[in-house]
Amino acid sequence: MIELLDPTSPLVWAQSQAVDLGWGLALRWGLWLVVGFLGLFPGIVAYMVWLERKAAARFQDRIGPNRVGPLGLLQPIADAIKLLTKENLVPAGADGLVHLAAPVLVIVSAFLMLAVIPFAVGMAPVDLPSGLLYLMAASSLSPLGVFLAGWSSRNKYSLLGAMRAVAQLVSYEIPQVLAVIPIVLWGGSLSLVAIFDKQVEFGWFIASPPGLLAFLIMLIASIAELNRTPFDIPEAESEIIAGYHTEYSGMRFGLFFLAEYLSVFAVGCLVTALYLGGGMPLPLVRFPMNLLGDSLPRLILVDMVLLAVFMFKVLLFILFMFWVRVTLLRLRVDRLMNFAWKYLTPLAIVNILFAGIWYECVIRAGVLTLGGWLWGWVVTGPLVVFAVWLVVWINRRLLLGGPAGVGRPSLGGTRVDAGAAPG
Amino acid sequence: MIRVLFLVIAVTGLASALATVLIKNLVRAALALAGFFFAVACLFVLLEAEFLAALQVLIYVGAVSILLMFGIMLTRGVQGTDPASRPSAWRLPGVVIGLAVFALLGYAIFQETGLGTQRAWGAIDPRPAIARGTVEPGAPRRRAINDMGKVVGVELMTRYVVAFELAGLLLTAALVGAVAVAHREDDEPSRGEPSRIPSDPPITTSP
Amino acid sequence: MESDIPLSWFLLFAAASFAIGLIGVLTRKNAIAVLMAIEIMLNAANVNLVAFWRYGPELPEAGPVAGIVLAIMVITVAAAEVAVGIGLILLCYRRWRAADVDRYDSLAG
Amino acid sequence: MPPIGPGSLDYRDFFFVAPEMVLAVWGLVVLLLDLGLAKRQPAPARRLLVGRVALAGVGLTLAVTLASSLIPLMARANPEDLSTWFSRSTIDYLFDDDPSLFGGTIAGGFDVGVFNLVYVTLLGLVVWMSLAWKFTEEWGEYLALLLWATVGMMLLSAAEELVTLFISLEMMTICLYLATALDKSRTRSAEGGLKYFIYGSVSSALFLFGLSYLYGLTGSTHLSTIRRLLESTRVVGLAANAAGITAILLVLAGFGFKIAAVPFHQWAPDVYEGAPAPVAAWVATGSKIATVIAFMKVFGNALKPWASPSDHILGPGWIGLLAIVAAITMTYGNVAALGQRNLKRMLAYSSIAHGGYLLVGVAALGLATDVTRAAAAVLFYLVVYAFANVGAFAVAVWLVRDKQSDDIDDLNGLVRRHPVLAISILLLMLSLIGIPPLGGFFGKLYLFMQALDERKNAFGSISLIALVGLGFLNSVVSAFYYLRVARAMFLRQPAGEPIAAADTPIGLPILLAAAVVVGSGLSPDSLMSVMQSAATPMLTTPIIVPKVIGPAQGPPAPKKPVPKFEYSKDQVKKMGQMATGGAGPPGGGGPPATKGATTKKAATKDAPATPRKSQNPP
Repeated sequence: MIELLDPTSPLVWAQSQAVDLGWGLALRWGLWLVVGFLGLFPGIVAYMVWLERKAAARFQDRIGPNRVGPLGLLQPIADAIKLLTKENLVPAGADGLVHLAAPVLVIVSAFLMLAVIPFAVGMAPVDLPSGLLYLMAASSLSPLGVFLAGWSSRNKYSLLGAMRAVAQLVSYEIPQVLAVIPIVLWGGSLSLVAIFDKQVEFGWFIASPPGLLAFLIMLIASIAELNRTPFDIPEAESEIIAGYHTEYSGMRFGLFFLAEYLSVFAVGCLVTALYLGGGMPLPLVRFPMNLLGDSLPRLILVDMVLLAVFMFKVLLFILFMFWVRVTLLRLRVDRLMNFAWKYLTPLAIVNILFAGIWYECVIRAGVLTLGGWLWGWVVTGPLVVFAVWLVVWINRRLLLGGPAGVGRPSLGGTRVDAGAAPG
Repeated sequence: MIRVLFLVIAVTGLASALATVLIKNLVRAALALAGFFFAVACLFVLLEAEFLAALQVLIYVGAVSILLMFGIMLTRGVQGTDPASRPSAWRLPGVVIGLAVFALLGYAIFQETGLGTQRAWGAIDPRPAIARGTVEPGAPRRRAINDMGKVVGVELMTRYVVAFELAGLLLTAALVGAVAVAHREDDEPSRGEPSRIPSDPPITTSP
Repeated sequence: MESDIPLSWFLLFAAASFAIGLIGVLTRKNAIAVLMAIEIMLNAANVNLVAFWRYGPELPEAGPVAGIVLAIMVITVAAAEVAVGIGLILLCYRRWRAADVDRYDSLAG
Repeated sequence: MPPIGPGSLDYRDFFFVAPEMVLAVWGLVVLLLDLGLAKRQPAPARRLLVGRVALAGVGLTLAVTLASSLIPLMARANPEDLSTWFSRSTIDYLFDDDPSLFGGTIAGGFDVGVFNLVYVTLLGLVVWMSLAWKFTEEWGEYLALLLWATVGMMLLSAAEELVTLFISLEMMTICLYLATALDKSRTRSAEGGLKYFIYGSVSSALFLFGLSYLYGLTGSTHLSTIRRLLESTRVVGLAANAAGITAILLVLAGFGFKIAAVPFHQWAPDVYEGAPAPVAAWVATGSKIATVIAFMKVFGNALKPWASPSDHILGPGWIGLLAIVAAITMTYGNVAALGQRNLKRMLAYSSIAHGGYLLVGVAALGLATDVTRAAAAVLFYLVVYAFANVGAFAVAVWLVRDKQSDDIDDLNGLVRRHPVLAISILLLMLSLIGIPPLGGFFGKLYLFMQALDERKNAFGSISLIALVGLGFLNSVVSAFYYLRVARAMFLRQPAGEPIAAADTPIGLPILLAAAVVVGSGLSPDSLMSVMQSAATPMLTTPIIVPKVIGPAQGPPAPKKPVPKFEYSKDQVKKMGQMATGGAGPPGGGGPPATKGATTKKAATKDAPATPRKSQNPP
């Protein structure tokens, strides 16, 4: 009956922007949380840990877990039993209630993030119209939990770790959010399902210079958000024991642990859904989606392909994270901050402009053409390269060019006085 | 059902608000405040403004609470309690004023009968559901908007563009100003030392 | 739908939290506590705005989301106010070594 | 689904907010210059360079303001003159007398142009004053905050809609909180900043809660819509509408805080004293002008139907409240100022008192039959007061720079050394008292005459007469403390070291302020007529027809024989009353949205209905 109304009225237009929201949605949400909480997520995390240990062992020329079960495959289960049966120690003088609330907050944040990921067609647990914003909101809960964990432990290392963690999380949240904006611009929606659909039409978003840059920014910022090496300052063992969760033991520590790996998984899913075309196997081809018909078997087939490809991409992301972890060294605090504020943030801001250009070149036309796509590359590619170069140049030359000779810290290494002999 | 949900959220929210105001330990108060923010976000969801709920969580719980906690950390003992805090002389009048304001507002809410074509505030009638398209003609009452992000975005970029730009400028100004105000100069004392800045001479007032 | 929430419930919630915030502003001494109470008051106003938006009439010239937009602006302003407030409180704290509002007494008369 | 076209935003509207845009960008330029390029310079040179660049920016803004207010006037006077520079459609756009921009959120009429000029001129003086001595390390931030606060003020007095009004109010005050605290060498500055912040944010919270009730009562944030709805509803008196009273009380509290009306005045003396003198000058003048204008718009326009619904000034209606507040405010301000020896503190209390006089004007506005004259009286008073006060604060700058204190006694014997400046200061003080033939006298005269003129009802007039009597009495009281300054300058012997010569940053504001005060006293009618033309667009109600959002560009959609928004008869009648201000049902029940049309002025005496913007295609 909407036609009955004057189509030019803003109200009517606003009403027509509809995606349904209601009890059905709430039900799916609840179901997802129950299923995920009870079985799926702990399982995923357990085997991620196993994988990490195996991978790290390979990198370091060891064998890794191999005692419990074949290839150590039962090791995670043994670990879980150990964690569950250990005593929960709460330090004297700690704030008991907050001490308990902190890991819960962190794990809830990780859980909530996963609820909107579109794994395949019809397989987004919850399709919220502003899903991306919701996702950011959910992930922004974890700094609070981390902070409370550090504060409530009444341990100076915990508090130090918490302060470091929060400063880092808050700083890197900014480039992270800014790197998502091109995707919102291209997808025309905050719904991850709509974004996936757009990627079916216009190719993976990473297959464009601004998308690539946004992906890289997102990748780096995510590593920092996840507190993983080389950004693991908040829990640097060699400096502050274990940072904010020094005083946690037993299952409460287990929750932190779970949350950490679950976040890695969630970020992997997010990056895959936003930049890497979700479950699409090839960048510019609609491959499994063009098989989609009305029949259920076809849908199942397509979904299986999509899900498999999606999980493969997530696996690659996770392996990449492990690789980074065993390869790179920890950064210093000031360099960490410098990197977020002076490199990533400006680049991410400029990148939004480039994303607009890409939109004009490629997406505005409404249909993907090879010519448009190439033209987009020709226009935005040099711009992106130039922007990266410019930001690096400004940081190296202008901002570090202060009083002569004094080495100021930068990401590129401490400057050495020209006259000073090395060693 | 949904009323029960509302009541649970509302009671939690009000309890957190009270806790924020009453608890001496500031970090706990800030935590309670985060709880209040979260309850308000839940109310936004009940009001079918989930876009705003996400914003609320992102900004208040994710940023404002953290900022407040940093403020607490930097201004008092790390555990957030302050033994020197004296009872306020304003306590009783404050509570009385607050209750009076609440009574006035409550009276206003139930007494308001609605201007023009509007309904009374105290009216108990269901709001139009989030139907897609179906609009009963003749009912100029609002239906919910589902793709709120888009609608709000368009509104912010057309009708409210000045306000939007001004909000951006406001954030810039607040950031720049707060840094300028709070950054420590070299000659300032570090923690624990008395301030070296001479206190000003007393103000003279003639009798 | 009989079980829908009446508008007045939201308004009462907002009124109650506004009053609580006001009590906090009037009775707390610590500047950060006062800041938190102010945040409660701003949030109360936001609940009002969104409730009125949802239950209100559709006036063609008012725009589809006036209440929501005002609420967004309030959130922005609140974030800015907290940043500014913390900055000013830190500044004063360095001068007086106290964050209590009634310790700041160099100005009187 | 209609595409979201760019056409729903008329880019030409930005032409009218060009001054704000220039100022906002210039703030960034100043900041970056200070933090970036000027960093290597030695401190004094850097200060001077950045300060001069800021002044240049103010000059540029002045030029842009003049251009953006003069070009529409030219277009209206002789459209052909502009045809070399602008296209036909732009001239048509400019020719249109339509004062509202961006779907009615911002006004762009003559009033905005005039007050933008006033703000920018005053800002120039304030920035110039700041160059007098070094009081802050954060020089670039300080200047940027001043400029940005001005952006807030300009938009605050242009806002026609609560969202914009709220955000610009906050823009203004938040910048001022920060600027107040920037003098880090004095503890008082920090304290003043914090107090200003706490009082200010509490008042914004109250204000906002009031706005939310206002929105709930009317369903709209546009001032004109609110007014129309209130007018179309038979108001039985506010007593029957507790929510209305609450909203008014809260909004009044918010505005009251900002203009330091009495129950909410506690912050003012501390802030004026604590803030660096130029910031105090800006708080006392710019923010007061902007707040009073917004106050007049909200109360004199949107809430006018609630001014005095029953024939009773103290009856339910905001006039009674305002009258009481005005009476207390001016009396308290003047009495408290009597005891002050510190110049800035004295000015603070006196500015509270002037706030009281202004409230008399706003109260008269609520009762007025000739709204524009009443508003013009307030505007006249505001301008003269602002210039006189900026001059007075320049004296404070002078004292602080040389004596590091701002006691009035430090002015002793000034006439011997600086006769011209002493006489100028004397003129300023006399104008603030309201001695003829200076501007302040005419300000008060118009204000009080306006209050006396209202013959709407007997009780109201009696109360206003009483208020005016109190006002006169207060002016006499104020003579005592203003003349203390004169006595110090002219009758006392200089004690101790004499005050050093004033250089341009101090002398120029004093002289210019004295010139304005004298000039407005010599020909008050010309200033008054300008203010009257400014008041006309400010308080007339533009009728906003919904702006098209959606398919706005491209050929109009083929006319489908569709759409009748079918309301029941009853509702058609009601809505018709709403849409036309009670003038009867709309003709033929046509669709409410006219493509591209934004606003149409309500028929007022002197403003004939003008053609709608898009109905004259190129």
